[in-house]
Amino acid sequence: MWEYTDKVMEFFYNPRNQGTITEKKEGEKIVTGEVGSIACGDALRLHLKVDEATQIILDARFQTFGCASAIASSSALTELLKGKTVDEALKLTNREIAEYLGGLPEEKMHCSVMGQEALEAAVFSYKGIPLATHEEEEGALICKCFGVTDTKIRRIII
Amino acid sequence: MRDCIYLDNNATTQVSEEVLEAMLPYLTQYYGNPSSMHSFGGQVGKAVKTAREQIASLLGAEASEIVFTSCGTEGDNAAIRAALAAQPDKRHIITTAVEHAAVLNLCKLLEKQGYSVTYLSVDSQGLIDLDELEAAITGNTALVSVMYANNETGVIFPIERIGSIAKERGAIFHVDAVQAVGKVPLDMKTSTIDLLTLSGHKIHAPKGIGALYVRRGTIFRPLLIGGHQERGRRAGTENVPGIVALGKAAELAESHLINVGLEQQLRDYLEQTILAIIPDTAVNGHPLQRLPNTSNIGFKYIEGEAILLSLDQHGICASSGSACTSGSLEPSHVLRSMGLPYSVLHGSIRFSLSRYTTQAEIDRVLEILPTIIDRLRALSPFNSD
Amino acid sequence: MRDCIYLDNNATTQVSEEVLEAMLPYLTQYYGNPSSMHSFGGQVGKAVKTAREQIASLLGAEASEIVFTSCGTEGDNAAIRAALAAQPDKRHIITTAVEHAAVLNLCKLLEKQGYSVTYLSVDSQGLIDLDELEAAITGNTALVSVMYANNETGVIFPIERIGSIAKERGAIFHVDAVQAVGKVPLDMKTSTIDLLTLSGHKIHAPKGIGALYVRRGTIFRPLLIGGHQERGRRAGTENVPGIVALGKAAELAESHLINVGLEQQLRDYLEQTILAIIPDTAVNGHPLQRLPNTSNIGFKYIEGEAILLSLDQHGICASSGSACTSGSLEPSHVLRSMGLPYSVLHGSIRFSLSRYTTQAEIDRVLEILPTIIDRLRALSPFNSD
Ligand SMILES: Cc1ncc(COP(=O)(O)O)c(C=O)c1O
Ligand SMILES: Cc1ncc(COP(=O)(O)O)c(C=O)c1O
Ligand code: FES
Ligand code: FES
Repeated sequence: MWEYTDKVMEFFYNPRNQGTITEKKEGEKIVTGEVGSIACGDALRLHLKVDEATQIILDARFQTFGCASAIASSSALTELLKGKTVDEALKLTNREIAEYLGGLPEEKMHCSVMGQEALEAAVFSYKGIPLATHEEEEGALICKCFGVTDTKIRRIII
Repeated sequence: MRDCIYLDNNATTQVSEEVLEAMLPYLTQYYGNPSSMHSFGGQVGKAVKTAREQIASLLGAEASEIVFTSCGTEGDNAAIRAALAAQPDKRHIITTAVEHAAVLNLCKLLEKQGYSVTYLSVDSQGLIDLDELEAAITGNTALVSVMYANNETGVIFPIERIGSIAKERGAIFHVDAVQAVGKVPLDMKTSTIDLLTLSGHKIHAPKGIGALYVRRGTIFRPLLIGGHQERGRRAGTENVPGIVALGKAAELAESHLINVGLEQQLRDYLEQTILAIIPDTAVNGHPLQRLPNTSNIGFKYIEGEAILLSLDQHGICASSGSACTSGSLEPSHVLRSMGLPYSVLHGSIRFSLSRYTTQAEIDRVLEILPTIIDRLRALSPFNSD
Repeated sequence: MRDCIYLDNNATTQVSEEVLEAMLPYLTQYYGNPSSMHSFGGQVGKAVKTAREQIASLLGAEASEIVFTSCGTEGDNAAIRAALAAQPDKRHIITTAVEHAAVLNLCKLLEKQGYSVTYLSVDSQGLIDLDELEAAITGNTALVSVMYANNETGVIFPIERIGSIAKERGAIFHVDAVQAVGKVPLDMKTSTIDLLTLSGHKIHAPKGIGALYVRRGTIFRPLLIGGHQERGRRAGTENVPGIVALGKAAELAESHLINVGLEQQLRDYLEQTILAIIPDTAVNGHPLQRLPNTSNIGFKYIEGEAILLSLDQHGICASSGSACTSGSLEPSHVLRSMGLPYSVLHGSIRFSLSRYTTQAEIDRVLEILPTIIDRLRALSPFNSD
């Protein structure tokens, strides 16, 4: 059995910011970033509401199909994002997500990577930048779940 | 530890009170070595003999055909290695794609060592096709190793028909009956089985003891080499308390066989109610050709670990896949072999009952489960609406 | 069963009360599978972790270097097979002529399978000659497997000097320490040992559990193939009660080490008195380089089994040779290797004490033994007078 921290379990049992964002005011933009698929057993859809004037993330919500740490990581990510500008958000690493939760088991670090990837997708979509597909990454696919390559994992975790 | 509703009996079972009582004297005053040359050890030897007879009785075998092992995995490994060692010229093995890791991973290793292995496929209900077996078996087939019942789905294979085909072609027939023993009646006297594995902790004996049935006349080479214990078929000082416990557990299992119908009624009630009150659910595995205590249910659009931890929060123990692969992140090889859609593959949970499971416990599960599934589905991006 | 004076602790030991107490909860309420995905199993996993640390502490090792097994024989078999599998090109093994059957019989089998094996000889005191080892070892030597202390005589081999020679030539060094653990201090941190076997039932844990020390960095191939338990080094559901018991036994053994001197005093008292009051007796094995609890004494002109049964009649348990060969009629291979005369070979008895042996028990043995020996000698045609 995995050794999850109490905070992981708390965020799994009582996740913050689940769901979608539908309401927005003038000058606000709603974007979505998505990674994973039902085939691989993990998927995350991240919704952001951004104030176009200040670039500040006003609201962040998630929908996750995945294990307990994937759900907790997604929820933690949304907490971390609120109040940041999109550029500040881009600097967020999966390690910070894991740390926010008091750590994740080594084998479950990739669950937090998924959060970082969804964030990247959402921000790129906000900026209108096309997202490089995972298949173009160098290195062998080690986690078929959401297209993380080993070079990418090394970059992300270390 | 708080009390728990334990529906993970295919992973391991509680030691029954009678079993503990039977073994305790051998953990205290009767600690002699049964191989010793004094009456203190000799008395212990008699207890081992009784246990051997109790197990033989459950299997419809003779006491001399029972070899004690330390677990099901050792039994499977010993049986397969012995069958191959007995026929060094034959280099082909037939097994199925849904065996337990103790058989499957050994077969994969043997492939690297020059054996060719046929893994019989299963259909969407978890059943094999006997024609595929007929087509695969040759005079070069040393061993057919097939599980009696699957640990994840409970699906039961047509053992005697498989055995007849194996025997016709002169192959040794090994059956991993770890999940079947105590749940279905077995009779080695009228069976085609040459070697049969069982494990104590699946039938209310403690962990650390198992047995292998070796049909009289089968050439047998021991896996563990050393002293002359078990008539040269398994070296190492006998686990006397474990052996006595296994004997008692076998006796209890035998007398419980007539009540297995009650366990099945409870299983059916759990299963039918879940299917009725929770949408997008389905049973994995053949609905009838199945162990009476096992229910493997797919909950679409959500992930198994999340369900398990939520159940755990309410003191309910169940599992996804087998315990020894639950550390891995891969979906179950059994469900994958059945070709189940991904939406089901990742969200399947095994409930496995025992004779100690009560109606009240099942009712409590049925009360809690819908809320859990609802909550997780609400989190899921694949939720249909 | 009547009470017995148990001087057969090298065969097996009583489970100490603290050990039984520690394991009982895992035979009752904590029955979960440590690999399971629920907290019920998870709590059990923590107990396994603690036990691993307790054993590591006794050996001066790291917890990750401990692999649980079902007995000493499994440990020996697993270690030897793993060492050979790690170096498939090397085909030579060095061991001694006085190893336990778990090593000796496996080596004999390996000889049939194309390995060449050197069995180092021992002198009349049971000691090996390091020059013989130096002469035998080559770059083709995969494994040096030597017991720490002999189970029949208690003779201790110069393990670190043997290990240095093994390491110099790049051989893996395995030590069967089944009899040494708990009786002599061990420290893997400063040792040359790569693989070390221990068995629970020799240190007041129950039968059915053992452990193997695997030095970090040693390539290891499991003997039992299957699930991912023990980090892939030993498949099979963990024997949790046994593991917890072994952990506790290791803890107790560690704290007992400073009192081993008392056990030795009692042994010396027994031995010296026998030599003083019974004529034609001698100690087998080096008088000093020996386990503190073991005394192997030759009684000339009479036969061991007759002595044992007479002792048994008075409720005294001892043994001749090792328990697992006592079913055979051959005189001990250990004493034969030492070149003892036939008159001694057949009439040798091993007394092996434990920390639970009392002065009163030894006194009682000393009271009874002379009469027994006298009576049997009076029956013997070889009696000198
Ligand atoms: C030196 C030695 N090695 C190995 C063993 C085998 O241990 P087990 O009986 O636990 O298999 C024994 C005891 O029987 C022994 O004394
Ligand atoms: C079908 C089957 N075979 C073998 C085993 C292995 O038994 P054990 O865990 O006792 O080694 C198990 C259980 O884990 C099983 O379910
Ligand atoms: S997201 Fe957690 S295991 Fe895949
Ligand atoms: S006379 Fe009985 S064993 Fe030899």
